[in-house]
Amino acid sequence: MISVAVTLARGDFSLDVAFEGGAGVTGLFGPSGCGKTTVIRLVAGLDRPDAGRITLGERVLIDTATGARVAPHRRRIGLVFQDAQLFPHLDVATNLAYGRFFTPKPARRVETAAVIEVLGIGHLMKRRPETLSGGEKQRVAIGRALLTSPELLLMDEPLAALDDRRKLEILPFIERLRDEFAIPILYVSHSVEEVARLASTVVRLEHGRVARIGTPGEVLAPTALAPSTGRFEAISVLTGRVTRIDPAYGVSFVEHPAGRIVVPGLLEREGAEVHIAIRATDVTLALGRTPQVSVRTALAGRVAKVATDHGPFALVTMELASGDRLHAYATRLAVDDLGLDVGDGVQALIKAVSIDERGVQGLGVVAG
Amino acid sequence: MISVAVTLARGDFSLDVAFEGGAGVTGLFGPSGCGKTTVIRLVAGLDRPDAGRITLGERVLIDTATGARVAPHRRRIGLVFQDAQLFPHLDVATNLAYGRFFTPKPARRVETAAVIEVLGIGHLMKRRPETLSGGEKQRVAIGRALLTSPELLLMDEPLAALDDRRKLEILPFIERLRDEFAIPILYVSHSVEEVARLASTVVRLEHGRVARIGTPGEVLAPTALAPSTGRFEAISVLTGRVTRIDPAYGVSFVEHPAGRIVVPGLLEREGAEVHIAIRATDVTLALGRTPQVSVRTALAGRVAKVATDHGPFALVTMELASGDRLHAYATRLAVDDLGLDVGDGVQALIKAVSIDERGVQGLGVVAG
Amino acid sequence: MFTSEEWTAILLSLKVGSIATAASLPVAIAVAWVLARRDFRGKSLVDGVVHLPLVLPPVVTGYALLLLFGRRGVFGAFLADHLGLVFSFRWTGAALAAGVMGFPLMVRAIRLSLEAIDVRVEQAAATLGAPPLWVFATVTLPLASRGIVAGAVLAFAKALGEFGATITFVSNIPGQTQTIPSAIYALTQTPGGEAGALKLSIVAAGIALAALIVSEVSVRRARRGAAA
Amino acid sequence: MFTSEEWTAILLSLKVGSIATAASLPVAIAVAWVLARRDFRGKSLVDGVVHLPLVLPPVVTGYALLLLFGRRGVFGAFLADHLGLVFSFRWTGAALAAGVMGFPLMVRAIRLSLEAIDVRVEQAAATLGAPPLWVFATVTLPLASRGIVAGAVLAFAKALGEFGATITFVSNIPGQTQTIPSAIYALTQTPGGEAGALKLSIVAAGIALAALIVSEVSVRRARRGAAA
Amino acid sequence: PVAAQSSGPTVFAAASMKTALDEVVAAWRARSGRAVTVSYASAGALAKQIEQGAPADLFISADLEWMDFLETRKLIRPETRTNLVANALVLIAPAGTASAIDIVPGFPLATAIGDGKLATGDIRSVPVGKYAKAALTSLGVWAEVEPKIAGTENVRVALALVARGEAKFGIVYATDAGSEPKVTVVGTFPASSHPPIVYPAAITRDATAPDAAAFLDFLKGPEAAKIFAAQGFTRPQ
Ligand SMILES: Nc1ncnc2c1ncn2[C@@H]1O[C@H](COP(=O)(O)OP(=O)(O)OP(=O)(O)O)[C@@H](O)[C@H]1O
Ligand SMILES: Nc1ncnc2c1ncn2[C@@H]1O[C@H](COP(=O)(O)OP(=O)(O)OP(=O)(O)O)[C@@H](O)[C@H]1O
Ligand SMILES: [Mg+2]
Ligand SMILES: [Mg+2]
Repeated sequence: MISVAVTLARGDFSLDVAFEGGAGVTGLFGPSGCGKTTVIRLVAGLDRPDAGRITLGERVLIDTATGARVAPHRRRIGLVFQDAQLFPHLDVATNLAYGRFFTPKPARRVETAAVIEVLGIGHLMKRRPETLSGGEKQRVAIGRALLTSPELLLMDEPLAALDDRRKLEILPFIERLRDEFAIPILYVSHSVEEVARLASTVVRLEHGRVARIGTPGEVLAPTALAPSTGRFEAISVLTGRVTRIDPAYGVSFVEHPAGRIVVPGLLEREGAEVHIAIRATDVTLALGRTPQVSVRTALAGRVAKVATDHGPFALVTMELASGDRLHAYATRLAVDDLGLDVGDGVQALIKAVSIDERGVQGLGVVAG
Repeated sequence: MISVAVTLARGDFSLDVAFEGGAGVTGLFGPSGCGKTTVIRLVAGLDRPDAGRITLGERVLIDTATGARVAPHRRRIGLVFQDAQLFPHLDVATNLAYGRFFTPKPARRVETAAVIEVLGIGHLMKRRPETLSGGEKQRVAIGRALLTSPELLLMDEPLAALDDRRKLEILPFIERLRDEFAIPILYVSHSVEEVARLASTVVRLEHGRVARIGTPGEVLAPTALAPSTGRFEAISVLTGRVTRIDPAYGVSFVEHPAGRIVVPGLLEREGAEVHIAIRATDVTLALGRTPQVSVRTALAGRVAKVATDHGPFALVTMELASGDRLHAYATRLAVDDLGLDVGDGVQALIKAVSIDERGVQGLGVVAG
Repeated sequence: MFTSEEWTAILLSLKVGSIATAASLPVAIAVAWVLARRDFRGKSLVDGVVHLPLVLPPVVTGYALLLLFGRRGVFGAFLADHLGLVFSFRWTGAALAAGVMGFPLMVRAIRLSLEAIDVRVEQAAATLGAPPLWVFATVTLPLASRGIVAGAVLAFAKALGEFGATITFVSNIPGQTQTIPSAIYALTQTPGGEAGALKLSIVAAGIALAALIVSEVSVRRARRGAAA
Repeated sequence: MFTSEEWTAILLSLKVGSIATAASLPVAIAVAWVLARRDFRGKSLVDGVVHLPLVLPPVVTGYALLLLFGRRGVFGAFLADHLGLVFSFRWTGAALAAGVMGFPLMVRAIRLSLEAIDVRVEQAAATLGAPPLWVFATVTLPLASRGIVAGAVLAFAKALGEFGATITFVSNIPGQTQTIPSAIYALTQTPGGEAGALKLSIVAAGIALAALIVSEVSVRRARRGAAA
Repeated sequence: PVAAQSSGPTVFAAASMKTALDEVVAAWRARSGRAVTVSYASAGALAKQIEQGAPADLFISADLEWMDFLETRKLIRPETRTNLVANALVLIAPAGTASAIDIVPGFPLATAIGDGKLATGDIRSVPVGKYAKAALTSLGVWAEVEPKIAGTENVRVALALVARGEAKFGIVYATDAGSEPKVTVVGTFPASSHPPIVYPAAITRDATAPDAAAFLDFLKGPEAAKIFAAQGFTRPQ
């Protein structure tokens, strides 16, 4: 459990944040320049807060009130820098191995071979960092941090330089770190899907202040009508239980009180509880009986709220049978055409193909 | 018109590419380490090919056969580096102004104020690069390159470090450079939407070779069933004509032979031809009459092909009335449930809200 | 406190040191740049020649200067006849000797700084249209400023202490070529001259310390300040 | 080709130069690190003291060494009595003089390289669990290797040319303290000694050139090679 | 290699004695089969080293001053002190540039130098310079000549300056002038015009080498005298 409560001033910028991160992934989310990297560096001990206290579990990492401070190398906190920061004089293999020496034997839980395999850097082992491409550097940096099997992992936009396919290969691995190895992670990303998939808590920073803390469903849900440019960031998170895994079709069925959700890929095991992130833009609303469409998931509920603004969009919030809320964006045109109003019974159609692997916990790369 | 035909060997990696870029944006697309940055550096003249020829319009930039070579500073080619590369000893304002001096007066077409405004860096002018956040650095780097009003602009993952909102603010500006100022752009990105929206030509690189060249519709369309992790990269591009702009609802109507497409936001002018990128994962297929759903766009056509594989997905290719092809991903489960087969008449439902501003030409930020 | 001869020596040392440093700086920058950035046959030899004044006993360097730049020397005669530039028995000769002796130190410091520069920043300047010389002036030089300042300080300090080559090349002529170290040397060769030598040594050390402090402050200010 | 006395001087110069360089390197690295990375009162003074051997005429430095490290000197007596380390009129004294004279050059070069290191790479090492000394040994030192090598070469070259301090401190005793430059000095005192002086100067230059080439190659190989 | 010579005496000798002394040492070695180690440096440096406990058995100075310096500090054995050789002070010019000059009180040296230079040892630190100053002073021309003096670090540099024609005249020892064909001696300073130019030798107080006295005797002996004479040295009065 990481607990942060610090202030720091730097020129015009001031940071004043307090939050706690649990056992899983805590997402740090917010616009460019809001202070994400600053927080990460404070937790790693690379900078000192003007005032405040950071604790990791029982350990006080820094407390300006008592003057207590643990040096960075004793914190056992791994850090993936936004800009790699590989050792330029060492080859990739030595970069990866650097921290291993300082990891107590019993704590060495992350296997080198698996990391190299997942990151796809096996062919780079003899190379110097200066000969690597941007994405290759970043992958090596991720590997280097993982291999110390840290007690907390800080990741600063680790996947930003990578293509989608590579991202989707690495994400399940990060989940394994979180679940199998129980390494808590503080994860900075601009990608809603990544955050929604990985994080159990999301901290939204703005101008050096915490704007919102909560589950991805709470923080990333559109509370008001977001500026239209932000509509892809709005998600709902539904929780259900896996009832059937169908290897023949390569899909899994998740039972939710409001209906059955079809998810692409084979979830880990039947009976497990899963969280599914659904973008508000991916939900289609249907009136009347379920139409004959290629969408296999239809959740029943009623319209709880319709928010409109000058923009083209309306944000429709549905209350599902379970009491869960599901958000859907539609054009105002559509809302008017359908005559949608609060209290109407509607069905939410959710395409399985639009459910991003990055948005479902415990879903590995779906075999092609 | 940029024309590249070069080879270069670097250790195990070899580059052997030939392509031409037109007046607009040419997208360079491909997995990490495939050679995108290498190509960009060759075009800028920062590295020399082992053999080959690069021309920009009439000008031969390099020709290893004749030994001709134009020095980088005479190429009038702007470059946004993957990792900013700001001048560490100069403040932001001086970084931005650096190239202006060398831009011939009549060529100075990009206004400083507009660039600073769009990039949101006005408050940083007096700062040194070392005090900037990752995203701030990248924005300054973009501004610095733009302000030279180059004859060709090379952008290497310029927006990767930025949050979605910021990206959506900067993209229209890049379009303005392309359209108003007629600056051709070679654009490296991992984002399909960005490439689809901006590029008229896409070059897909793999292992230092050109895997495919064509329009975004051609290159990003799934020709075969893509590995499922790549399904979000698959798009179709439809071309239509703006018939009505509805400021009240904040939407525009685009007429396509197969039906009317509702697009969020106000397109530039009625009568204009526009290209709309539609992700294969955003298309829902419907049988029978148009259902009562919140989707306002339904395009008629028939199933031309259904490709299935072991994975959960089927790629359904529709032939629209116009002869255009539209791709849709569905689960195999859905295809079997609906009994879809080649020759069946179907409707393609496309949610307006899922049409990304990044995927439509000429669409500014949609007012919230 | 000081005899007028001592004052003359102190002022002369300052003049010789400043001018030697200022005059050799551009040459040192050029040589350092070539050594840092270019590969060519005989590069090691050039590097070796640059280091010569360090390796040879100062007396030898002074003697070589005499052979080359004396009024009868190969270059000396030419410079005297065509440019009116006379070194022998003049303060200009002392400056030349000091400059030559400090040269390897200057070149090394500047070269180290040049080698530490990330060439991609220079490349960025080129893509913005800046011609090589402009890039050099506005990017390379400022980024190497630490090394340039360090080199200048080393050379200036060396000039304050240089003695063997100077006295061999231009002798010890009070008011013309008698710098602080020559004066100190003379005192050390006189029974009972220790006190005077100590006094002048303290002066030299004080001047060097002042130069050091000025250089540190200027580097620090350049890094904090806004633009170059 | 060489007289046995010349051979002795050449071998002694090599020994003195290598040992002076090797022995002062760790101290120079420590001092350079403190000057590059720490801020404290009196930092300028430390910096000034480091530069002293450059600023003072070598004769003064030699005399100071004689007073401090001579058999009757403050430290000299102590070291001789307690550690059995005698400097006066031994080759060890020549090495001490050479080391002291080369010290400011070494410190500067190393300091410049240390200042050019991006501390974030060191911070990365710390987040991987490496304690400060280990970071220093595996990251800082290798990244400063250019400066360390340059400093060592400068100091070694200086040792080859050092004369004034050495002859003042430990005299010019063949086989004991007569290094190449002292031998050259003696030759310049001899009518017709020029040829011999030239010969020895060429030897010194050759040794320095060899050291330079070795250093360049080692730096280049380190940069190309695999791991540190 | 030739390490163990330290068994023989260690001689600290003024550098200007090198040529002659090397020959004497060779002769001594041929005769006795024993080694002598000589350290050549400036007399001042050597005297201070002896003051600081240098392992010198014998000190040969280039002037009286530094020997007196040691004697007053009781660092030599006064009974062993002796003047080994003497030298004369001459005025030289580059070969073929000047005819003989009569060195008498008030002689027109300054006029002869014109806007050139007169090279000699540094008048404050180098013995030959001190003698030159004394001679010119006693001849009454010091004031006019002083501004034209180029003081060198040792006498050989002064000789070289004249030989190369950089300086119009020079004042050096007769021994040096004789060794350089590119200079001509245009006059010899009267011995009365300056303190006697003698090279004193003495055994140091802390001398340990058993041969030291024997070697000093050899230096004073006829074989050495022949060598000194061949180098142009004269016998001290
Ligand atoms: N010296 C070298 N030896 C071997 N391979 C090299 C060398 N230099 C570069 N490469 C390889 O060249 C390839 C192309 O690099 P480039 O930087 O162009 O990739 P990229 O497409 O820009 O990747 P990214 O998206 O990760 O930035 C990489 O696989 C890189 O490892
Ligand atoms: N010395 C300074 N003076 C003024 N402001 C500073 C200074 N150093 C940092 N800042 C500001 O602190 C803010 C936080 O920076 P930080 O690197 O934490 O941002 P970030 O959230 O990681 O952004 P990004 O997503 O762009 O990487 C930025 O706005 C930056 O400009
Ligand atoms: Mg950041
Ligand atoms: Mg790249």
